[in-house]
Amino acid sequence: MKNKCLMAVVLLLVGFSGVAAEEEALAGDTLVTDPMLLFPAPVTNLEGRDSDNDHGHSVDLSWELSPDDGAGQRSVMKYDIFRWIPTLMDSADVIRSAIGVALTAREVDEVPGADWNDTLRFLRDVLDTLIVQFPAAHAAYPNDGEWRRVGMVPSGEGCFEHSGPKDRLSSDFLPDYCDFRFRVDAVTSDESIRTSSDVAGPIQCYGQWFNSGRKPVLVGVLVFGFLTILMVSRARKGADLYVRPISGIEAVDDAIGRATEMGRPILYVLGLGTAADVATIASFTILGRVAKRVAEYQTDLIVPTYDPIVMSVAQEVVKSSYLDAGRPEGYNEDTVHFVTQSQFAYVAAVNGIMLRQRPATNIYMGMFHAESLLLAETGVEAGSIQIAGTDQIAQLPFFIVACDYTLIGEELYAASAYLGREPVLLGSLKAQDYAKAAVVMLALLGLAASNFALPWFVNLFHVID
Amino acid sequence: MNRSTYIVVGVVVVLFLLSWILKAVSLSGEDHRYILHGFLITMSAFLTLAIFSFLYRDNPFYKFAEHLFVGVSAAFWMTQGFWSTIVGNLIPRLSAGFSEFFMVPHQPSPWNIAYWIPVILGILLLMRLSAKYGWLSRWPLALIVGTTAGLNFVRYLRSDFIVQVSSTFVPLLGREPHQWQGGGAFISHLDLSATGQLAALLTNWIIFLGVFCGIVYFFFSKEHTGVFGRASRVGIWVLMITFGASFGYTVMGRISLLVGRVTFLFRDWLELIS
Amino acid sequence: MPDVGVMVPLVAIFGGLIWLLVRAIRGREVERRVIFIFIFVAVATPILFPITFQEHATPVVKDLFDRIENLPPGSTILMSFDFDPAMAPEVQPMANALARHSLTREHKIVFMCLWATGQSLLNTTLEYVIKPDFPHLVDGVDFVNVGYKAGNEGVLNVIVSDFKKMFPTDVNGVPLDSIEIFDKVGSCRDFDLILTVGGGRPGPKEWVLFVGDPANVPIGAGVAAVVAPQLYPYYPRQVIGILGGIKGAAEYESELAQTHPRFEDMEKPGLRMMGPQTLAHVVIMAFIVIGNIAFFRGRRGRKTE
Amino acid sequence: MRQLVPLTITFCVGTLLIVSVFIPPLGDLERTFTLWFDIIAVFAFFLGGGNLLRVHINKLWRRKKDWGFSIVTLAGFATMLAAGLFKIGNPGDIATAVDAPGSMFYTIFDSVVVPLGSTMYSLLAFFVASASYRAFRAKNREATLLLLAAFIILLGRTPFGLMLTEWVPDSFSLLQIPNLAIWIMNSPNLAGQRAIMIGIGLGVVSMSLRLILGIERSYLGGDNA
Repeated sequence: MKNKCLMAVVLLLVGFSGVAAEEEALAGDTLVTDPMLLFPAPVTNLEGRDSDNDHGHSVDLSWELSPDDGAGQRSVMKYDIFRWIPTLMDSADVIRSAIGVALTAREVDEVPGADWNDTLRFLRDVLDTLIVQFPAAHAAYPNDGEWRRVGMVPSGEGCFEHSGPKDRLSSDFLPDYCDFRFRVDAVTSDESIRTSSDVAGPIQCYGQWFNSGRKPVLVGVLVFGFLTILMVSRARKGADLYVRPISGIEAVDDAIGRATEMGRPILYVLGLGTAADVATIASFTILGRVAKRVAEYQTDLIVPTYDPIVMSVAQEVVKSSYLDAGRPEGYNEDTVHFVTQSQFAYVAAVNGIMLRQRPATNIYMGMFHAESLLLAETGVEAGSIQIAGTDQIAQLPFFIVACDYTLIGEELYAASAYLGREPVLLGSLKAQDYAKAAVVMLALLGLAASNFALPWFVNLFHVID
Repeated sequence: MNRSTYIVVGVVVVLFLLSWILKAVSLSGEDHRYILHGFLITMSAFLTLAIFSFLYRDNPFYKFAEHLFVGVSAAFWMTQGFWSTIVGNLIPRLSAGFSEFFMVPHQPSPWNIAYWIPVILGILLLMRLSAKYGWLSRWPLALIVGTTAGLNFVRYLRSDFIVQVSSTFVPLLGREPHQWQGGGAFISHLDLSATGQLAALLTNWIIFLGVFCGIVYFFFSKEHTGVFGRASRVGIWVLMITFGASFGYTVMGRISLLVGRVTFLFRDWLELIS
Repeated sequence: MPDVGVMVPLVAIFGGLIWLLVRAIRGREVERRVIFIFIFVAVATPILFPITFQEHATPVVKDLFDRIENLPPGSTILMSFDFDPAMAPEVQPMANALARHSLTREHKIVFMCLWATGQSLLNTTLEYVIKPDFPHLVDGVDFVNVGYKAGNEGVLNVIVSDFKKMFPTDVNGVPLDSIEIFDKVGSCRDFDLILTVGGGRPGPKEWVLFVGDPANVPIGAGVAAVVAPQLYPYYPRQVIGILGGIKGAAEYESELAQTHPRFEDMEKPGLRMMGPQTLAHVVIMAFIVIGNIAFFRGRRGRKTE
Repeated sequence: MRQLVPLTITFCVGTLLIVSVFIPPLGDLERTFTLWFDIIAVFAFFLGGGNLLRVHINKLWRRKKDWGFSIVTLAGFATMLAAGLFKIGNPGDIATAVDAPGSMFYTIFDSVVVPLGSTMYSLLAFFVASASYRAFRAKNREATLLLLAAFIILLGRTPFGLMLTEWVPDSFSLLQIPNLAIWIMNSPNLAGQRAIMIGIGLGVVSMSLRLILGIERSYLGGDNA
């Protein structure tokens, strides 16, 4: 049945494709090389508004192209964007450069004993007073100011984003809540032959409280959050939740048994992640499980760590596992120890441990970088059973090749739910699967959309940064 | 240590001294600190060879290099952290006096008081050395985990998820989105040239089906049987090709690293090549 | 007597491989230390006695070569050094070859970097490649070095519409307005080609996203091998050609030497690096074959027992 | 109490940072929190350094196996720490970078840490070979695919790839090994990577949510510790 459905979808795609056929328009784009340049027609409908979804300090301008741009005389080469700037802003620039000089002087300390901090404080105060007057200065248009070029776009483009940093010490600082006025010149290949547009304004820029460009992300956050909470609460009520076996995790118990039989230790490597990396956090759960088993079987455990915070968490986890197993006296402070926070020195040390203490089982779970193969190949040399898991795509091939079992990406995160068998964790796993199903559906819809020229659907996923 | 080990160590020490002398002699013309530099190059070469000796088996030279590396690198990161984070970022915000001592520009701001929070949390972290108040060390941990959880939640949803999903929206009928030029054009492109239309279409189909089956493999809450199981099996195949290809592709970079080390030995140490 | 130096290790490697093959056919496995020795010899020999293999330019490389070759002399090219010393062995040979090629075709080059560490590497290229090879070219007339600006993608965002806003002067403090090359260059759109050499972030990908696409300027990229796969999807539309890793550099160098005989004797680090690479790859592939033979013979042996 | 406070902190901070993504004025929070993280991490160095000293002094004291090498570690640690903290031999005053060329810190870094690190890294060249020999065997269908993909890519990286298949006509140029290698990198490889990435993306999102909601609390250790 499912096969038939798929076939139907494919047939539909093929069948409708004729409708979507488009002919390429031939654009004859030839340049006019007329020495007799006339003044071009000005741009029209110049409009400006505050840029969306930002923290202010930015204005979007748009206009209709000059009739002589790409058509008519074809003489327009570019557009110059001008803004009316009150002279007060120049005074601010003078203060700014003074601040710059004072800052450099303080660093170099050319004048011994001079207290530059006081000077700086004074200059900053002056600058602040000036900035307060900016709105009034702009409102005084057209007195005490002049038009200055603030940007340029090539011909054929009808929009421009005029933005500046929000740092008031920067000379490009663009103040919020000031009445800006703009005009756009259509310029020919001869810079002096140009036509100005009507003045647009007043336009103010200001910050927004919501970034609507990130709506798709917000929808994702809400949908996913809702799914998880729903599934977790269903799981709490006792819904039966299945989890497929993950062979790498099943193998852990056997490997611990093997180590016990051989009377050799188990090496657990948490990788190079920090305590905040998701892979490391997933690894803590698995470490807890391993430590508990190890405590029960009275085998030795070695956990060399790379990050001091990871070390302290791992100590906590192992200690409480021994408590849970009812053998607090079996916990040894040296089980979890710090090596060094340098990638290859860490590898050198762990490799040394492998060859000297010959662990029966090596478990690598967490974030790994180039050291993955260095560790895993040495483990092979030492004759250990090896189980690995990482979310670093670039390192997965090496673990796959050199280890007996490998948890691939998401399997590592799922392992904690799988091991715990707690309904809450299983519930969130279920939510993850629903999200995956949604991905598949969306991908199918998106495919149809991109094949049948429905760009609006594809644009739904467009995230503006 | 048995007798043969002593002999080997003795020989290596003699070679080391010999190399130092020869290196210093060869540098003496151009470099006024030739004795020191002769030693440093010999030391680098010795450490390089000590690590390579690990390929044969574990031995005292490797142990020496390993232990030295651990000690020096641990201190390296600690001092780096001290100078860049504490002196570079924290002190300018907290204390004018210390800023002057370390000669870093003081950055006064009313918000600076917030920087006491990480300091306090940092001290709380050290509490774990105390048996009684060890539990306080969980607070900074909670802050760190909360921070990254919050950041990751949105970041991954956006870049790894939404963007990846939308880039799977590939045209299956023509090279460009909705540019299907009818059956005739398709048939006339029925060759397998690397830049041809058929190859491009094939690529798109494989990407789409590959992603689809790959995702099926990562379903955890459904048994992998029947059609579902077959798709998941195809998913594993796609993953295997991925892993094989990535492995093969990285070999080149790894060899380059070895070339670098061997070049160091031949050029900087032995001066066999220029 | 480099020939003897080359022949002896080569005979040793291939003789050894054949011996191992014979052993494998009898179902015997190879010890890993033996593999290590083979790899070491395969890498060390070509370093001591340079062996170069004939390289043919693949289409991705050839496309970029042809573009530079066919631009009318006097075209302006922007070249960005976006890498650090760690990446330099892999990508600097590309930068050198691209610069040589462009200058010999009499194009004007504007050099810049998005990485602070790129500045010194850029100087290396200017000092050791351009000065000796093109002594008649004048800094500020035939090429300009505008140096480094902090800001990563932000820099790109600005120069795509106004180059001089980000780089008012070159590294020597000469205003760009007084430099002839910049008479017709206002923004990145005015370059005839942009070459970006790098491998991290910001790098070629950012050039495509922030400059190539919005300004519709052709981009050629030289990248470290690790990042090259991420760039292939942009070829041939947004990126007209890619030199990927040492192999890309080697292909470009051999193409350059073939087309312009004056470069036959130039330093070819890319081709030289390919010697160890090729031998090591061959050795690894030989071991994969030997491993499979040993595996199947071993399995048959176990079955018959 | 011992669990509640940390869980509350995680919840509040996590939620705040999620919200900040959508609210431009809070855009700087991310940087602030990352800086805090760095500062806390420096305090953790005391834990790490303390532990390192403890382990090695212990080994030395009890004359455990290989105790002599612990002296090397301790000496290296002390020397480097002193060279870095006191900026021994630095050209210029206290404000110059700790790793300015000429300083003792830089010298040790350049002639000990760099050669050791890059040599350790270069061992990968050997291990890549031994791993390929051992693991790329056509044991079953999956292993065969792994082997074939790797072999084609390897072949495509050498001049022999082109030599072997140069005779293939241009209309079938996809089957020429260098092109085939690029094609494998671009399509099946890309598909596999993307599937893993989507999975990881979802996994991270889900795990983050579990952390914020306090469902996943393994990082806090047990209740009783």
